[in-house]
Amino acid sequence: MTGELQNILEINNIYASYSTSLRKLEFVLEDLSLVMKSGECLGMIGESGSGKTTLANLITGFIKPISGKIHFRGQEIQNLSLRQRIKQFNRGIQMVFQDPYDSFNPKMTIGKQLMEPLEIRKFLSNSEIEAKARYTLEQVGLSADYFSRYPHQLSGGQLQRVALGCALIVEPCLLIADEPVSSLDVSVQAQVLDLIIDLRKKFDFSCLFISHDLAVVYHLCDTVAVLNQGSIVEQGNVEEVFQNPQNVYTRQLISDSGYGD
Amino acid sequence: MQQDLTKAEYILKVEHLKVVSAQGAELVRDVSLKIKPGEIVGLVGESGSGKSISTMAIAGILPEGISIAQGKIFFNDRDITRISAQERCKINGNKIGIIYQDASQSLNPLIRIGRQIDEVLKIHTDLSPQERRDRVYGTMRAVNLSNVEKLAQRYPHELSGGQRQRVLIAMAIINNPELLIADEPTTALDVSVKSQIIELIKLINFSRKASVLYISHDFSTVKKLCDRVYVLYQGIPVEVGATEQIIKRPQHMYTKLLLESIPSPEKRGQKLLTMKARTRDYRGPAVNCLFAERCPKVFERCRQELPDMFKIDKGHQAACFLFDK
Amino acid sequence: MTRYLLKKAGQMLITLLLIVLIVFIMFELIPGSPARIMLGMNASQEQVAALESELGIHEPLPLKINKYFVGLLQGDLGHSIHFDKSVGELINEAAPVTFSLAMYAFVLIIVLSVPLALLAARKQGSFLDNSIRFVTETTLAIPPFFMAIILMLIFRTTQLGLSSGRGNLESLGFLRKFFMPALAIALSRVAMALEFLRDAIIEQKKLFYTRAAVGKGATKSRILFFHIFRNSLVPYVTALGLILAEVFGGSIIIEQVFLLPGLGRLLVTAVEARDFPLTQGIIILIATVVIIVNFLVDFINQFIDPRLRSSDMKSTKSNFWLKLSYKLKFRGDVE
Amino acid sequence: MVNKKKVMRIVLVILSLVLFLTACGKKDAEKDTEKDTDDTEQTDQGVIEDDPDEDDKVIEEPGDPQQGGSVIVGITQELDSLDPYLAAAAGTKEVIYNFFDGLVKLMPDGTFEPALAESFDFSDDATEFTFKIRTGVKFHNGDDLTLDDVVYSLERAAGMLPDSEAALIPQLAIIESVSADTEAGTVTVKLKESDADFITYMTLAIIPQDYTEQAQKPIGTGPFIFTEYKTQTHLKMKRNPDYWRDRTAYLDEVTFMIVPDADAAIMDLQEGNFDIFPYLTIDKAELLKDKYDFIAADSNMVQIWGLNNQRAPFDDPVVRKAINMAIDKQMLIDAVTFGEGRVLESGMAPPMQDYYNADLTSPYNPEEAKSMLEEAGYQDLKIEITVPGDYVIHVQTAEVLAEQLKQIGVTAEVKTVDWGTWLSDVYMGRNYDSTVIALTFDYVAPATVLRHYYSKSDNNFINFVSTEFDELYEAALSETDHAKRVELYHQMQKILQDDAASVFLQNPGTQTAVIKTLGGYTTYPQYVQDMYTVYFK
Amino acid sequence: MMKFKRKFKHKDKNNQISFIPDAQRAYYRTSSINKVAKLQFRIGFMLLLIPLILFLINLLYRPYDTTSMNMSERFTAPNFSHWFGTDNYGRDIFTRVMSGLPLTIFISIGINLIGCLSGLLIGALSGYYGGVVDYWGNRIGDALLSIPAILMGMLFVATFGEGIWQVIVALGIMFIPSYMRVIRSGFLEYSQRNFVKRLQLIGASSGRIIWRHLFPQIRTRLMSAIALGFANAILAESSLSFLGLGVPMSQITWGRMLKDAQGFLFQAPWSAIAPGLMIVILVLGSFFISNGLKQFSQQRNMT
Repeated sequence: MTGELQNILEINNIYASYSTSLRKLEFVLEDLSLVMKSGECLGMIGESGSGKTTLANLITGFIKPISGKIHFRGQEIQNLSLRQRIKQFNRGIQMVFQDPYDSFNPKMTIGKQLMEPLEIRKFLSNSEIEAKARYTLEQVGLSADYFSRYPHQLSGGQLQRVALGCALIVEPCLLIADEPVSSLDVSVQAQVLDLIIDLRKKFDFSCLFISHDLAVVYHLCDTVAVLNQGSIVEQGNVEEVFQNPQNVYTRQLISDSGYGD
Repeated sequence: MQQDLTKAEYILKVEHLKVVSAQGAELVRDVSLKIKPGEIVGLVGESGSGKSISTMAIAGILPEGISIAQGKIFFNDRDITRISAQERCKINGNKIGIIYQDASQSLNPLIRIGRQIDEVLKIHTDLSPQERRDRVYGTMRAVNLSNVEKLAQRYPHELSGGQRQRVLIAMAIINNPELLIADEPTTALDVSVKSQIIELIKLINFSRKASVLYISHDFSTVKKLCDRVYVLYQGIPVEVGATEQIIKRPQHMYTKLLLESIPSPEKRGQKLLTMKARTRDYRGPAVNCLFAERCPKVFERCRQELPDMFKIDKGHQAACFLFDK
Repeated sequence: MTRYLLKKAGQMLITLLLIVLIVFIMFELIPGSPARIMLGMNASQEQVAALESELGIHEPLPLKINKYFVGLLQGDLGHSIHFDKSVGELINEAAPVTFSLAMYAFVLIIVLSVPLALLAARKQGSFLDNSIRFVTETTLAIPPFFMAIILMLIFRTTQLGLSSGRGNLESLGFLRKFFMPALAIALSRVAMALEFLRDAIIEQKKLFYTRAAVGKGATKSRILFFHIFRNSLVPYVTALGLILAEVFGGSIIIEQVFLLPGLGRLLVTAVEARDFPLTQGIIILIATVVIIVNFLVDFINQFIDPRLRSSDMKSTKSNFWLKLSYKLKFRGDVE
Repeated sequence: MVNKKKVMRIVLVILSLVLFLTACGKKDAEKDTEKDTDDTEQTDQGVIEDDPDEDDKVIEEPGDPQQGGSVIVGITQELDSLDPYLAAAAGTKEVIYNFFDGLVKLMPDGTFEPALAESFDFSDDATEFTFKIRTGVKFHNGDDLTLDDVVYSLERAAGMLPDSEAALIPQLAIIESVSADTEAGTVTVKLKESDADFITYMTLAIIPQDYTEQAQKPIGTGPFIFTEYKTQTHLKMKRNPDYWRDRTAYLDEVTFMIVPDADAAIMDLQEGNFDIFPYLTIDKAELLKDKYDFIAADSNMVQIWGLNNQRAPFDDPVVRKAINMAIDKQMLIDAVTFGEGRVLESGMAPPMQDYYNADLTSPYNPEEAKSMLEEAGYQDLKIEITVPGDYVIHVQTAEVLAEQLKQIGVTAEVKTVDWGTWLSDVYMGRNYDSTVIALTFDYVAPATVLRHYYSKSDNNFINFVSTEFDELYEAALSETDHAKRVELYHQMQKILQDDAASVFLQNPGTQTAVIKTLGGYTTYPQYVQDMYTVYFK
Repeated sequence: MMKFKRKFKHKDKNNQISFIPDAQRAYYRTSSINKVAKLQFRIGFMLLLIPLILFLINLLYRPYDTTSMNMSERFTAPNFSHWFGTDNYGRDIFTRVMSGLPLTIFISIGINLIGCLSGLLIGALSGYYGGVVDYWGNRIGDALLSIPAILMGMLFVATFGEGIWQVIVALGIMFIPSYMRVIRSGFLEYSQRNFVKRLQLIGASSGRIIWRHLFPQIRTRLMSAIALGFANAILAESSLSFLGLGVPMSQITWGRMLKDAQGFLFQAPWSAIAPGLMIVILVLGSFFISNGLKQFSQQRNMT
């Protein structure tokens, strides 16, 4: 199925900036190119300020690039609005954010928030929606009684699971995970990482995993891209890159993290 | 001024510390720890383990509404829980230096860096402005800050995270404290800066002969830095030992599982861990082993009694009935 | 910095322009002809018509606006219909009263609010805190004019501040004469200033750097004055800026009660007499002062808080606005 | 437990506050009752003169007039233009009166005395008036009064100057020409039509020719010279040392303090900060009798409840008559002006001297009024009374009226509008049910009051139409014989009452507080504060 | 005793936990009850109850007619037959004060309804979308706010005349900017949170996000603002009435009564104090409720 399209995501020479005036243009992303194959899990490593989150926002469509092209499943999408994207792609892009508490409406139950994407899409009947939501909740490893709880009654790890469920319930092609485990404790982080590995087997999606933690990326991802000051300095198979980094910056990063040896 | 206090066997000795909130929640249940002069001691635990609160209790900066309910803290054999606020002011910043977790929140945003570092000197010494300035610049250079004259004129928000952390360290060490408390100083930093800060703390420990209490949730930095490690679980230390012992041969199930849950090259692509999730966040008094509900090797006694520290090896202790001989 | 100044100046101009337009449109809608009001009931129709055409009342609106702006650019605020005097001159006579009253009240607000806020914030939720807040909230709940009435009843036998426009604006006499009106204005505003400073101090107390200062070994008083108080000033100063607008509003009413010959009384006369040039002139003056003060507040705040000088001040500001709009009780002066 | 304690504290605070305030209140109450008793005695002794039939009252106190001294007079209206022809507010006119003299002067008894005119004469049909101008009179700026000044003054007031569009004084619009005879030293005024009241208008201030700053620094020939005016604050004047009469004013300096609200000035009065304060109500007098004497004066006001004769239900005379019968005017006066007013039966008031028809009476009979309405088929009548909110007296009157109307089953809604709106909607637009308003007269000219009922006048805002009245009105204008004129005006007033044109309410009286050391304060049928006669005892 | 002391000592400490890690924070949230907020709420209600009870008494038992005049009893000081004394027409002030509540409240509610609904619309749009709507909304708001409100009130009433509806509309318009700002800043704050992004990604329409997700977040603080606005509307109405621009003569509101009493302040101070006190009680009650609500919302915001 996914074999037809080799590259699920292709980013060519992207420039992005937050400043509106042309005179003081400062690029957050500069001449960035990236290719992501279908079905793979790409780890994106970068330190703070390197433009990781900007890239995520660019791909999901929250911001528009100044120049450059983004192809998603072969279609140019950089100029499509969020709504147009939803119309055009049955299975689109979803995202999981860093702070789990911030990604939920604090005044709505988990169940309702899980069901909402399906309600909006209106393909299913109400009972089907609820059944699917409950199924998804189960899939992310939470019992049914969480269905009627409010976000603040859940721990960070549990909420991050729900966040994964919310993203995956619409069966996206591509999941962008923006530092989903960096605010979690080690033991909880392990659970979420396990869950992602698990879900990748059950649901069919590619994953762009953004992190500053090399260990996590090494653990989870197939390929890795290293982002430094708005451009990709190195991209390749995880093991190759970690064992034999070509770029000076990458080398420094890996030795600092204690992964070199 | 230089009193010969190094005779004390332990520079810091905490005995049965218990910290409660206004609502009666036990944030720290029963922490005892000791630091010898010149030693770097790590305090490791996940969030909610009470490591930060213990540190604040030791440093005397507990927020309003949270107070020490029980226990003693000896600094150079003097119980600092019982001294007046004025006395306390003389110790803080002078004999005890503190490095905080979030440098951006720990600096007054409206005051220039130089003045903030200088404030410590102003409070504790009678040096002339000129002398103070020289010492501020000297210390700033000592923590690897460059271009210090200019930097001293900056405001905290104009600095990078690494620079801010260094400023905090400079502030903590400028009076050559005997004890340096570092509360997760690297958590908010990038990988490359992280290792530099670790090196810096090592250097300070070495060159200034300061003992260090290093608090972290991150075993990789603890491994690099500490001589001895306390592992904290829900406000109670569950395992103590030399770093080597803890990391290589963890005995308590909690430490074991925790170490296992850290991704490592060997475990790539595999499932990480089987530790059960915490079901609830219990804040009442501890009557049994708190880890019992998650422990894979739990047995009846665990649910009934609170285990003491049992000796395993030289300097290696664990609070688990498995070692009750 | 200059760009920021220019941008602010532009916004100020737009705001002023809008104000002028609003007043223009209102006056188009207000029934009643100034000529008829001026000439009274016994005047004849012809007389009224003659005066109306002299005043240019029936000219089309764009022409009037155009004329007005041309005059404004030359610094001419027009000629008062009711007083038969130039608006500038009238304002010149009345403004010192209002401005000194407002400043007096303003100083009283500061003098009252700072120590009270420090006391209240010393221990949040303490009896002292609660009672200070209760008393100031009560004064806030009293309509300013009722406050004036109460004060008058209380002080009716004394000589404080009672004469009607007599006397001068010299130091001591002024302080005595304007004490009661200024107090009436200040009392109903002090709660806002106090609340802001108190909240800010309490908030600063909760911030980590104040505890970091404890860790440095700083004494309580040092922390309070060197760290907390200074850092609480930004919201306080901003609140003061907006309170100033309120103080002007308050002085409009208080001038009526205490019969002070200020802008407020002039304005009421002007509106009643449909004296458009005078009304417009006073409104422009007050609005300009308020806008400039708020601009100054921005400026002072940037001086206090270096973070505001950098570009990413937007989020700080929006949060601040939330609190402000809460506290300012919807700018309680008509209130 | 905690809560209770806290609540208790707060309750205590509130209680103490309440106690404090009520304590204040009680003290006042006691004081007032004391004053009440005192007052009756005082009145018996006649300090507060309350004789409605005397118009002019001079405090008869022993003590010779002293030359010199300065007084402070409180006035309640904001001044408008100081130009005597442009000044429209009565409050301005009463002040600037002291700067000017007219050709004639109105005396307290309503007669006219020659002033700047040594003598005057007029033709039988009242179309030509001749004034012999006094010589040796100097303006404040030192210039002599010339015939040209008089001609200029009259022409300017009548709108006859080349650049003027309409008469500044509407009554003078009937002037056809003004001519000066230098030989005889006379000025002759020719009218377009006859107007027997014309002489009353000749109290018009005479101003120097071509002086352009009259509005800011008025110059006349009067007993006082303008010195300073600060908007909203005060107007100062000093004695004119070269006054043309046999004596100058007694006072050296007079300051008119502007206090927009008489009620609020009470505190100042209690401290004796004003020497003279007009327009007080009698209830205030009780608070101030220690320091002040009170002089009652009639106002130049005819307060009427104007019924729009063109609008239902007031187009039906039965309704108007019934309503007239339902109103207890004395009670109204008691309520609104504390009894200090006179019941009116027609559109004129006692200060109009013998033009006022004092013989008219109307019965107060609410039962009959009710049955009249029922017979005419009016049930549950709902009417609206529009009043200018700026005038408390009218608002209160309307309120009392509405209350009284309830007796006959009429519901009256009081609607307050501001003065500008009242003028444009009610007075000019005549778009209203009924209104309470006072018709004022600047001159003791009966026509100026009754013009409001003359159907051809644009001031006839009640839309009263009566051909009989119109004829009488026109006849009266050209009649020069005093007795005949009086008769004509009496007839007109009779018609107004018979037709129940409106409800004529009262001629409100006012009290002037004069500090006890002053004497000579004089009241006129016209609204002026004459400082010429005031002196320190 | 000890227990009591401890309880008292720590009663308002729950706000100071911002630095405590997540898990512990969750503990505080669920276990602690904001006592001060509740207390304020309760005091507020008790204060509001006073005029309400008076009004209810008035419905059942009315000692005098509200409008009938009795010249022989004018300016009677408070006594047993006239609890609050009588006014210049000899009308019983107690009766009038009792019956003044409904109109006072009606006007206040009307003003807030206009202010709140329009403010909600403009504030939501400008807070959520930003851009042009936001810019001009703010400019007009600035303009309205930099003129003292009393002045604008004067102009409005002069334009549209006196009357209950005019006062409601005029003051309602003056209240829009304040509401707009509260709502706008709330929307601005929440629209930057990630859950809005997440909703946009799953295809939720703007209307859905605004109404179903953002609005509930600001509901408590909006309620607090409304309580405040309610108090301010009463103050505003009384101020306008004081200048003689407010409610018509025939209607009884406390502001109107205060205005009428002003002329007789020295003869009959009680005629001013009774309605004034009622205003203060009502306004103070609303302030307390508003403060209580505000603290609830702040507490929730810590989530």
